[in-house]
Amino acid sequence: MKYYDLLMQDVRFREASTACMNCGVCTAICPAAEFYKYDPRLIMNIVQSRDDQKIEDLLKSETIWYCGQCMSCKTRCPRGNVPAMVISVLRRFSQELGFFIESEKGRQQFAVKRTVGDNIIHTGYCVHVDKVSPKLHPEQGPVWKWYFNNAEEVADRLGANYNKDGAGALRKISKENLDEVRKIFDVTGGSQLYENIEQFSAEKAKSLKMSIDKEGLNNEYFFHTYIENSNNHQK
Amino acid sequence: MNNKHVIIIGGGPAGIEAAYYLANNGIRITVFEKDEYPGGNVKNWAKLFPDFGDASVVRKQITEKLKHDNIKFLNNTKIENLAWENNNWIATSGSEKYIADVTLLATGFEVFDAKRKEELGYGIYDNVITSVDFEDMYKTGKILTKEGKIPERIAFLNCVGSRDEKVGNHYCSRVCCITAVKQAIEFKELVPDAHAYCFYMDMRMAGQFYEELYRKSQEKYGVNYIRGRISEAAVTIDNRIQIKAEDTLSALPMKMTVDILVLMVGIESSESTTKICTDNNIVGPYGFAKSKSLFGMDNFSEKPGLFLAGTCKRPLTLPETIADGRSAAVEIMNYLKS
Amino acid sequence: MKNWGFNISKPRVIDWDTRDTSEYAKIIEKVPSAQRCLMCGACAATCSASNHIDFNFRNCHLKYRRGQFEGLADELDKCMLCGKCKLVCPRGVNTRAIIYNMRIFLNDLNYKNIEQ
Amino acid sequence: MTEKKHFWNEYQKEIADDNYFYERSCIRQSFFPGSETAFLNILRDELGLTIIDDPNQHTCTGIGYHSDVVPFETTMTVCARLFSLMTDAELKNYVPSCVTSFGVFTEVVETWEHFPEELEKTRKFLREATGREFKIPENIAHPSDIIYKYRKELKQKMKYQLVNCHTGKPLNAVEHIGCHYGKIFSKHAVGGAEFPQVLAGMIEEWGGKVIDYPERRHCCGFGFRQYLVMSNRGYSVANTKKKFESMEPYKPDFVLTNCPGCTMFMDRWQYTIAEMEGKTYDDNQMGIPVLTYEELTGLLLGYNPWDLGLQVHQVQVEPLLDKLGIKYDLKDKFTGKSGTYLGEPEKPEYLKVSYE
Amino acid sequence: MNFHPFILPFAIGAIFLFAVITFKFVMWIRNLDRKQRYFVNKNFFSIKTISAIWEIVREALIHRNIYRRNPLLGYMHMSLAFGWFLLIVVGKIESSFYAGTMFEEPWLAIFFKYFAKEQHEYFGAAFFSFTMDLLLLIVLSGLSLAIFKRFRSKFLGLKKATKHNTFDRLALASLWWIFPLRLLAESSTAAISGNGDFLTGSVGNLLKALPVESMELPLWWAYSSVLCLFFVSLPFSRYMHIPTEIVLVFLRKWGATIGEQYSGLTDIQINSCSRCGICIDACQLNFAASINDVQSVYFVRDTRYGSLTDNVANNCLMCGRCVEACPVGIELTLIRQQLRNKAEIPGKHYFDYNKAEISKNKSDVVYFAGCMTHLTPTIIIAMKKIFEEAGVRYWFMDEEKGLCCGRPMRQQGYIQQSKDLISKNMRLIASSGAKLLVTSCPICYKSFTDEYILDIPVMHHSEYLKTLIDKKLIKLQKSSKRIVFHDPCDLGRGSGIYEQPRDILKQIGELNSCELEREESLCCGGSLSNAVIELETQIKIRDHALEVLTESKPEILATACPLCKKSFVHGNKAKVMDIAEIVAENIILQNKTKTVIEQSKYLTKNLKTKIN
Repeated sequence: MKYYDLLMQDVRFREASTACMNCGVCTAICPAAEFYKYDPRLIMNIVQSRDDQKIEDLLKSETIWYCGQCMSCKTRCPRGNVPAMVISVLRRFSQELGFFIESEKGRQQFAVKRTVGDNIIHTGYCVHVDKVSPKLHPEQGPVWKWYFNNAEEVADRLGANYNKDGAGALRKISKENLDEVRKIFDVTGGSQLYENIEQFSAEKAKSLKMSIDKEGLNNEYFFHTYIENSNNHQK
Repeated sequence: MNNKHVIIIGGGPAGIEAAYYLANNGIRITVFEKDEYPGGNVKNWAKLFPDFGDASVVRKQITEKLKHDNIKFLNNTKIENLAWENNNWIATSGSEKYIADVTLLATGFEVFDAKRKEELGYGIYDNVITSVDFEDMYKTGKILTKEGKIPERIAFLNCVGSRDEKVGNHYCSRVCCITAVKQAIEFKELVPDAHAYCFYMDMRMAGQFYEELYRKSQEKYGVNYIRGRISEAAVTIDNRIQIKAEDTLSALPMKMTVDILVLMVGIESSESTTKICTDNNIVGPYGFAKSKSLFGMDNFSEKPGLFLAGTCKRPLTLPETIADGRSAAVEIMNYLKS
Repeated sequence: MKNWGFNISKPRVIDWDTRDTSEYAKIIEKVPSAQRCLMCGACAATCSASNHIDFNFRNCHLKYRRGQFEGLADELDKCMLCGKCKLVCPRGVNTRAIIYNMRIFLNDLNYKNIEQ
Repeated sequence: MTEKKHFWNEYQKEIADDNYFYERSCIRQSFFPGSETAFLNILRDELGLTIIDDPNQHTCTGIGYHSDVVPFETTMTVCARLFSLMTDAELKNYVPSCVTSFGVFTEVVETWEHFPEELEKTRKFLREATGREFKIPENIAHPSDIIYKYRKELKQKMKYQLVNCHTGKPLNAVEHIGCHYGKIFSKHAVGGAEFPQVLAGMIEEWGGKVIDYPERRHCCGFGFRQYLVMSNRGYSVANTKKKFESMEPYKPDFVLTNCPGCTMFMDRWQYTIAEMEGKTYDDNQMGIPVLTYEELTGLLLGYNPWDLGLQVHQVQVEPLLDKLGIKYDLKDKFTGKSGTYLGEPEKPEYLKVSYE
Repeated sequence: MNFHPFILPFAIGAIFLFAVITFKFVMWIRNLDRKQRYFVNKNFFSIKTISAIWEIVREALIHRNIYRRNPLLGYMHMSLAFGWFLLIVVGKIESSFYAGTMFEEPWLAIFFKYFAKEQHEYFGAAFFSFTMDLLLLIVLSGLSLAIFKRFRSKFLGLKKATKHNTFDRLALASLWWIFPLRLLAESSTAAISGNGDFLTGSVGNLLKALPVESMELPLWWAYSSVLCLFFVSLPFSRYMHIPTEIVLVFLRKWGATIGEQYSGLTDIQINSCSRCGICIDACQLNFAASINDVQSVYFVRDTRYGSLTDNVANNCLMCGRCVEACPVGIELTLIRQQLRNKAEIPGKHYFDYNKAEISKNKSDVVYFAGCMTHLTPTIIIAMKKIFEEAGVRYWFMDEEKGLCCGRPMRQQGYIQQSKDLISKNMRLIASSGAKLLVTSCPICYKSFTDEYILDIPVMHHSEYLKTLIDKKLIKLQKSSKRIVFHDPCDLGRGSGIYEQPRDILKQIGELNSCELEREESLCCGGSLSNAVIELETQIKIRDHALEVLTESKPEILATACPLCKKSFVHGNKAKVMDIAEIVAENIILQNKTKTVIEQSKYLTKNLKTKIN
């Protein structure tokens, strides 16, 4: 009952997990189930079986990383379960326990941390024009490239306050504010989670003999997690 | 006994059966029916499961029993209030007051309002209908889409308004599974070349010949049963219905376009049941009337002289309802004697 | 051509509007009892082969029903045709005949593919 | 099709009248900064309402939270800090620009309601980290809610209608609601989760026709970590493709969204699908324009399309502007703030663009 | 030279027949498989050849078997076959005497009466004349019976007659006309030249009323033409069985049997079928389930004419009742087996998943319960009890993760897969180092004995129990229970084990017999070999079998096959028990068995949870 108790510590898990009757309504409208080897109903089943081994396998599996967190399942479940939320909790513990590096999709958390995670701490934005480089985002297209290269001119024409003090879109977020955010991360366990991800990823990178710098994206392991695709996720 | 007066609220199968039995024993009965005609929900059905008996014949048999000297039948009379005053039951309808020694509550059920399950599009999309609509259509001898086309594909979805926390009904309505089987067969008999699909979570075939009928529907009529609950119905450009469910046996999502989607609506407590029970403090879960005890005291309420019969207590099939009316009559007889 | 780093995923959904149901009609013709299968899984539970490996007759039957033939022939090769499943079926479905006929039809399908 | 019954009237939510605290969206600011500007302008100039844009605000961490690198406790406390800014400004009505933020805030507030110990924990964390205190907002509304609320007032001021000026017929609009707007808590959505009325109400009020296509409620495919990591993007694009395949037969004139992410994805993925598979979902290979509701409102009010930021859409909006009868200056399109011409973007291989 | 053009049709027909038959025989014999050739070479010059000749005389000419079954039918066949044969032989001798040489014109004997018009005096002329007329009469009597049978087959004890195809009808019609025409032709000549004996002479006298002169030649022409027609249609009709059967008898006597693959012998057996339809009467599908278009006779016919359908090939219980009944001795089930064979995929390996562990401890006996026995766990419990009580060191080979014996695969025609299973099982059996293999399932038993190459003997548990009892390793108590024993197909007809189980049962209770037993015993309907019939049909077959078996109202219906037990256990008032269970129940316990009972309980529990 070890892992189940652990999951129960998360308030979201307590709220999101009631008895499942296997009707499949969640999977029916799940965008991830349509494109990945994924069935939220089965995840609910495993979790509610309270079987430690099965839950551990789940925490190490690819399957918990497929969810796109659209929350469609929440709307429909006739028993009030929220598979997406349960998955979020599973992901949290997978990262806390270091199980995420066991799966290809789990390892990507490193890439997410180095991009979005670090953006939050360093810029105060999850996503910022400057961080969406056309190199990492070919799908953004030529217009984006044009915008990216002329960011200040274009953004400011559209009323932004690009990288400048004061209010407005794309303003520079002041050091005081960033410090407060950072402190919140320290106090609430956010920084700890970042550290966890870094630490376990570093171990994995070592075992794969890949470089992994303290920071930034220009290292082998980042690109490995960002690009690696076994194409083994559909069937 | 002859001076005793029993009022029965609800002129459906349970109420009429009880009235008939009591009247035969020389008791004066007044039956109140809020609609114009007696017979309750039986009028919604064309044929009855599991033997495809003609519902109108059965309904006639039931309502014939009202023609009894001791029975006074008041239609279009809705009891707005029922109260225990001076050792009598007083029922109020408009300005009229009725005094009785005993009241039998036989207020029946209402079908679930499928509009509340918005994702299924009832009332929004033309070709999403309920099982009651299906019966109406079946009475005309044809099952057609809104456009008047003979459907090539029809889907039945069980548990609409039952076993659903989101609409507040945790219970199973018991009759919908077998109704779906019955209607699928009826449909296949009308349109043998069409495909009928039935979406279910469990097939609850807990009645005599239900399972046999289920099997027959598979073997003889080729009805497809898909385990999975439909999550969403949407309309396509040609006004057909696209449904999504998980084929839980394959553990894969599935989608299908059908001409008609039939929602097997569940049983809910009727408005009058909930109102009268709440007023008299005998309301049970989901607004149904609460009986004193399931075992032996099922026709008793917590109130003296207030008896319960039929689907005002819980979902019941028609034979069960009729038997329950008779059983309530026996209890009332005993009560009046003592 | 651009290096996108990904391809557009293909849907896994069973699309009943496009799937091939005619193949299953052949099975029903050969084994009419297939129609009354409840998918209870008693067959899969008793299976001698699934005692060894992850082989599930119910799934195979269902896949065939749903027109998902990919990889099914290889999957069915795991069956030893011992017939235990037939004896435990509560609906008296001739499961062994279903497997046998699926194998035959699937091989036909394969040959067809080779010709193309 | 017969006229649909409007059940969603029962699902009206409470939207504050005035005095809003505005919280900017990371994606909106980065990809469509003109929309946020337009929204503030519309509220202030057209409707004469008060809305505060606080310089001390920062991300709500929603994207990090949903891609699971930020713990829930952290997100709650970050949200609490944003609430404290609102509290400092003595406001009670919180308006997050982003749908994900909107979802996060509603989720956080609901959690605090159901689990008061979590609220206490958050207060403690915030105090410990920043010394701040906060009040829970009385009203959380998405900017699209506010536009919806004032759609009739705005209509009075509009110069254009959602009508094809050549044929006089209403324009076919696909509305796409961000998943986190209604799917998490349907009671917080105008019209509920299944038939959200927030955008449909605007379109219908302003003369357009809403298309009800089968995949209307399907997610655009963002999927947070599914888009953020390159190798997962196949999932993301496939979902958008599914939506476009489903809407194609209805021949929509444009797509309207209320979620920053959805706007961007439905725009960019059309380009990607076109380049990868040579397929567009309109007749003339130019794609279907995807607008934010702010952009649409601004356009109909007669704002300069290039001040609204329509030039940063990959799928060109000019065909739509032509249908609406809106005049535009192409020279102006690629001009920066300083008034200098910035040059044209490159042309995609398959998706047609025209810079003449 | 005795010649007339009317002999030409006959000559052409005869040459054609000879050529076709020769060609066919050569092809078939060339296509014999290695094993069959081996037997031919080995036994060609041996006493077996003589015994074959005797059998041919006995069966092909005299039809002793049919005679035993039905004297009238026997006479019919005999008169036609043996009578005709003698007509030819005696006629040949007669014509040789007439010509004074052995090398007279070959057709002389056939048309002797025409050419021997003048009353030549030759040795024994009167005797021959009489004999020939007598023989003709015998043949004609047989013929009239045959014609009668065509229309009233029940009279001759046949319930079902098979339908004829075009060649059959042609051959039959010409056969019917040969002898009447011969009679008429000879009689007309007799009327003209007066050379007839009692039959031809008297008929000739009658013919004198007609213009005999102008009739004579046309009749001889007709006789010759009909012969031609018969000869030409024969190789393509069922009457091909006449020459083919002769070859078959030789081959059988020499020891050639049907193997795994289709061979020349299969063709010979198929062509040896006279389509008498006896197999239809023997078939339970016919008399218990009213399916009467798939029986062996149709199977053989369709195979011969290349129109075999899936239904006919597969709708068979393979119970072997038709094989027992077949007067020609065609190995019908084995031929079916061959026709079911599927193409092999070179180099493909199946069942690699087998992770069954080889035996760790040395043991004396390997016990292989079989898949089906795992569905009747009481048999396993009984066997365990018996092993323990007898103090046998045994290894339960398929206790946890058994593989199928391979026979069901084989019966469905998957030879390669079957061999794969067999090799895997053989490895396991060898690993045990045991001296004996015991199995509880007759299907497995048949497979082990027929398909496996094992160093150790194989016993079905009924045989094994018999030896245990004989060696006094277990002691049984006698009860007064009335028992009927059902012979499982693969144990009885399949493997010839009839006595051992009966001996055991006699020691335990009162063994009653039933109407159809031993070779004639019925199939329980549960046969795995039939991939066509459904449960409803199986139940019909089962119920019919049960009716026969429980005629004497026994208390226990004993069988020795888990599949039969599983079939019979439903829908039956008598208690159905496997022989092992009966033995285990009536064992006189000596010591150590208590622990075993506990083990058995544990096992049942395990099995239950497994099944649940």
